[in-house]
Amino acid sequence: MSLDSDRQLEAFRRMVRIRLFEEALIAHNPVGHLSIGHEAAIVGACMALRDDDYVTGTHRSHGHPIGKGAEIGPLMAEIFGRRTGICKGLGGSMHLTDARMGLICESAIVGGGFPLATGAGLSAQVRGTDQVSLCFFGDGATNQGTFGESINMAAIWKLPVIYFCENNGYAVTTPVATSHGQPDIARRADGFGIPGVAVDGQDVEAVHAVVAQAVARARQGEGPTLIEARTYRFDEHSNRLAIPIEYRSQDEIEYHRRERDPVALYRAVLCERGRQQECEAVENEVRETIDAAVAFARESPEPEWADLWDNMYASPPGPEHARGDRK
Amino acid sequence: MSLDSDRQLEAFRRMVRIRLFEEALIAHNPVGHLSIGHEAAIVGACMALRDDDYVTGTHRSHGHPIGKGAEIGPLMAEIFGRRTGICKGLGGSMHLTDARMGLICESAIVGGGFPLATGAGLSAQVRGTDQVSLCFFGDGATNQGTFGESINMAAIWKLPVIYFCENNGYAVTTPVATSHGQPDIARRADGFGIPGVAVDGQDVEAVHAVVAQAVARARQGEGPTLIEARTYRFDEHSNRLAIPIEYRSQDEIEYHRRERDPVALYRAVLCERGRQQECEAVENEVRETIDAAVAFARESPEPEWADLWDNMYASPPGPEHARGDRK
Amino acid sequence: MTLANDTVRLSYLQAIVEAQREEMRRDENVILMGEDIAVYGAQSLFEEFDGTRLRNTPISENSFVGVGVGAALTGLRPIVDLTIASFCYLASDQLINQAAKLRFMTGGQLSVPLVVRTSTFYNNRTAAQHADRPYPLFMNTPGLKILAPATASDAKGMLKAAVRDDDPVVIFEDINLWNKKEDVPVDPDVLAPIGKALVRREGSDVTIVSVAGCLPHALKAAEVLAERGISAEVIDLRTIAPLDSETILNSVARTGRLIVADNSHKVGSVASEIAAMVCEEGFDTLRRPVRRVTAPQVHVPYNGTLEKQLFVTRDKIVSAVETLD
Amino acid sequence: MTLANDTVRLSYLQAIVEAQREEMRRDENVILMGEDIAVYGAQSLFEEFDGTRLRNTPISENSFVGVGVGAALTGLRPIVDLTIASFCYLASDQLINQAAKLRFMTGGQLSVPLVVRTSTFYNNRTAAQHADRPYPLFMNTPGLKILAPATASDAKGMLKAAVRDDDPVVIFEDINLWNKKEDVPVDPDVLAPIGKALVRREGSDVTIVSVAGCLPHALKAAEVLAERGISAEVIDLRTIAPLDSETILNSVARTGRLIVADNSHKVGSVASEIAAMVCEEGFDTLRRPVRRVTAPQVHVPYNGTLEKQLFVTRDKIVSAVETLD
Ligand SMILES: Cc1ncc(C[n+]2csc(CCOP(=O)(O)OP(=O)(O)O)c2C)c(N)n1
Ligand SMILES: Cc1ncc(C[n+]2csc(CCOP(=O)(O)OP(=O)(O)O)c2C)c(N)n1
Ligand SMILES: [Mg+2]
Ligand SMILES: [Mg+2]
Repeated sequence: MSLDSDRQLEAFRRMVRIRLFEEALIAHNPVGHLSIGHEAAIVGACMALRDDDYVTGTHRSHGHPIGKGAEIGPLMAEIFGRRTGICKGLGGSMHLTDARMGLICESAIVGGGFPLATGAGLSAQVRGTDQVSLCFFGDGATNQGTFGESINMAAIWKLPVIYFCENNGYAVTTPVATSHGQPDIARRADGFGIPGVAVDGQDVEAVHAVVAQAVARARQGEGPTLIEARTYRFDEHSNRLAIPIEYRSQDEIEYHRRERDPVALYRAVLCERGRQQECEAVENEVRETIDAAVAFARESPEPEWADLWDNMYASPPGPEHARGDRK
Repeated sequence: MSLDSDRQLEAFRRMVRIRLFEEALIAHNPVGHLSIGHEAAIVGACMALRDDDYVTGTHRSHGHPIGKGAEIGPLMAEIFGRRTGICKGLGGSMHLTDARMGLICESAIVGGGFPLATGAGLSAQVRGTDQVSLCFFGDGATNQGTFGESINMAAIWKLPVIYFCENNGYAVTTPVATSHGQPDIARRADGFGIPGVAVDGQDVEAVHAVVAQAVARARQGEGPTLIEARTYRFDEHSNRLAIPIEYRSQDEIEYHRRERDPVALYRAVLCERGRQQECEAVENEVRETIDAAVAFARESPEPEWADLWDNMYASPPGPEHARGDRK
Repeated sequence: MTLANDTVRLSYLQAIVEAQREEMRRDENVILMGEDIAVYGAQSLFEEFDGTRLRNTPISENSFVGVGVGAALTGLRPIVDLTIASFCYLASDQLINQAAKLRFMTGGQLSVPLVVRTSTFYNNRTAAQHADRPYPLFMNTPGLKILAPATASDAKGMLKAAVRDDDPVVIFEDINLWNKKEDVPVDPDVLAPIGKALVRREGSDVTIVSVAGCLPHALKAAEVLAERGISAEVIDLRTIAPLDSETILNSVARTGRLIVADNSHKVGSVASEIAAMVCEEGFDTLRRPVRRVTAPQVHVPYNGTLEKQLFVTRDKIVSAVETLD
Repeated sequence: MTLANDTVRLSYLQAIVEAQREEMRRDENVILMGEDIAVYGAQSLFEEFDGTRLRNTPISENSFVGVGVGAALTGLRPIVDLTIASFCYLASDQLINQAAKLRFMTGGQLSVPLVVRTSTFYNNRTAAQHADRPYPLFMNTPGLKILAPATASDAKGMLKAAVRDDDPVVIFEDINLWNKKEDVPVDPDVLAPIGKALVRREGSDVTIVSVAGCLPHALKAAEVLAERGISAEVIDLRTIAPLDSETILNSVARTGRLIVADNSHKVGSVASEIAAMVCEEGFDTLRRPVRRVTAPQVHVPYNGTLEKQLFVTRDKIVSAVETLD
């Protein structure tokens, strides 16, 4: 189940896309929770999925659709709040949900995605497809009640769900060590009778391997797996938030940037495999893609007043909806 | 930490009180969720507590105050809906809360007691007392998000809380086996880094021993323990509910009534220790207590319209409260 | 062979079970989930459908409602039975932050064809933690359709309409109506429309808007009033959101008087919303103060004698009308 | 030495921090808990108090609010910071089924001296899952006192009053006011009363009731109206529950016109409740329709240009008043 040569390059491409997408955001639109540092975890997980598999994500939402292979322009336009954005400018930075790629929700409510991903797994099971559903969540989210509730339901019904933790060690300013009765998140799986696996989240191929195994298990009807990818957030919790305290050391941050950069690590692996030129080509190509996306976003119009009303309901709205403030 | 001779008899007394209290209810007032079958679990746990320790309970609320040593009359009157009831007839069968005995809530919202018991533990810790807090809950309640959320908080803060599961195998009609990813509830403790212990819930001394150990741990600042007492509910989920399906066999019920009756089992133990006469005296005494309680309840008045308003707020209510419908 | 107008005598609860059966037959993407669903009427469905489409859930309200949302986003049309309305607070995050918002937040990429059933469990001696009538809680949130059928036919027809609707719908059933029998249409394609109130009795002197289970009391009140020479129009609200303002405003335009009967607590009730709406949009037609006949701002006590006194009755409606003269 | 009338210039958020500091000094049973509380203003408290009384909680809203309830039942007076109001749905079970009901359900044996702080986080480009103004949700429940201070002095004085109150209080702070500076009383025993609205500007032609953060807009609207010869009375509601009906009714009795400015969604809003109350109890004094100036019944979009258009502004209030002629 390891990545073949083409897919190795595709993994690298997606990682570079996440990195450059967010660097462009830092430069152009200082909004949002960045996934820089999480690229290997996200892409490793997504590379183990099919296009028609489901994904739910979090407030730190940019990486997931990129990792799943979504088109970049509409994602960028969304963060710029434009009508051409993937969510028409209504969802924004915390909610980059591209349904065409199987993303069904990026929940800014921490822990909100657990039930949704579980429901998508139930849906696949009831409809008799072999789709799986992968739930991205942070270490902090594991303390939300929905974590245990949902995993338990997936366990009893043997739903095809992969619960995938991007454990970056912190929830805003709160370390795992002071917010978790014990810090090994994968160890919580046993209480629900499902496998729990920890993996180096900075190693894209390692992540891919454990997720691929969980996906195979899920497709065969053997039920859910909990995976904890140990990763690190290189930037502040959100690049809009003022954090008045030092909750992690500069040394720690520097160490990770220097020694544990997932994009650099994978580039080194590929170069060792003699693929430096291919990597460079990918980097150039992604740079162009991102530049084009920024230009597209900038030139796009903002959504209109009527869009607010037109996106509320699928079925014809009642009279109250049509009247009054809609104008 | 084992029960001395006096306290053995007191344990038996409380068990008989629960049994006869509820038999009186069956005869006189067919309301409520009965604890018949759970007597050893409840009393064993409560005998390990001091009067000033806190307890939270559940919809199956009758046993807890009796186990904690509360006066019987006001409990009976409450179930009869009388103004002399412990909650003035406002709380009722699912909410027999006697604050004088440290009971702070019997939550009919399944799982609602986890945070409350945890908060009482926090309170003891902040105020620097050595009180502990014991949380009664059912097997079904462990699937409520508050279970993991609360235990985790108690674990990180080393709160003096004992999470005590009355595992009777069923939540209404739902067996543990089909509602829990794995059926050993005590095994969930490890995910939060706290001890988890299973115990024969029909053996009052065994229950007392494990709870006493957890209480000692808690008082010494070593944090919470999860205890799973394996018990059995002898009657229907609630003696008002029509259950249209057979979710457990008559054989199973008969087996427990015959072989696993906690009151009979403990009586046999005490008789073996040569205390038959004392047991009989206790039984007679309790019978009188219960009869007196029923008479007291019957003769008591119902609460009045003004009671509804007078029990809403502790601080002087605002104008809205005083006006209008209060009359 | 059944004819278009055939009816069968069913209780309100039986009508709900039939609605579920018919919709599950019609569309294999309809599933039913909830705690101990057999206890809440679904036991006969187990004879026809298996555990794939009938799911007894663990006691995990927020998550199993959210599982319903996730399933609805991905091709199913789940009916989630939240059994007792006082448990809805546990699930309100998934209802409000997810079900109600996801279509909007994805710019219309996704829909949430979810039905959440729940029952207002009052007048039943179960005390304050079981007896809420919390529909006002969800009224403030745009994105949810909220239904409160008051007859067996509507219980069936509205539940069926809800299952076929592409948006999240919350239905509040009233356990005080569970056993009320009625002739209910047999035709599995008879739906009761979402968003339409119904004039159950015509009248010219006063409009009584009845919310959810108040209907029998409102109709009885209208009879008493008729004997006293007052002609009351009774409107069965049926849908709490979106509110059918037109039907109410048209009636008040004729009667000039408005009573709203609603078993929720008075402050922030559906009655309040209707009063406000009429006071804003129909003020010039209003000749007397609006009267809200509701539960007062205290919790539901266990004691049954007191509990009964909290809720809407025929006589309370009659008295309220009589203050309008 | 500080004198009784001394003031200090503080922002709304600083005033909240000071209130917490003073109450924590005054009573050792006051504790503060919440997620990342340093980020929400409490960082300076860490210099004075330790981890015993300042608790950074895990992300477990329902439970840490419930932990606050349990602590309140047993001798503490916890302040629970629920940071952003859109997260309150997660905790609504503990707030509604436990905090609001426990005193009643125990027949008055126990009290719940709990304060829950939360902030309405709108006009901030955080989209629909962060931007709710959900105070109406808790208004329907008896048992909770609900505050919405609109000035720094009230933010301080009401939070302090809440801490000293023996019942559960939920305070909605408005992040759009966080940076507004004002002269705030220094005396640690100056409280702002719970349950009293305040006439912030007197007037005779129209009553504008302002809910929470609408106050600056209402006051500016009154200025514009004054220039146009319309004398507006501005009432700062301050307490959402219990509602100070008297102050509102007295004002409307003089002006005969009522506008309610409320940033929650229109349907089931606080504005609706006030309109209904006046239409019921002050109908005869009302000369024109009540107008609710609120957010419309759509979710909050991410796009900032559109988001701004949803909320109450000076001009919307002025226009609403002008329709009343
Ligand atoms: C229910 C809820 N509570 C609190 C927040 C505020 N908040 C946003 S992100 C965050 C931390 C999440 O930590 P983690 O799950 O580890 O994800 P990370 O940000 O580290 O990727 C918090 C507390 C929220 N968005 N939702
Ligand atoms: C939040 C909530 N959901 C559902 C119910 C309905 N209910 C009452 S008791 C019960 C089963 C509880 O099972 P368990 O925790 O095992 O306790 P037991 O009744 O077996 O003592 C259920 C589902 C409830 N009261 N509260
Ligand atoms: Mg994290
Ligand atoms: Mg049980």
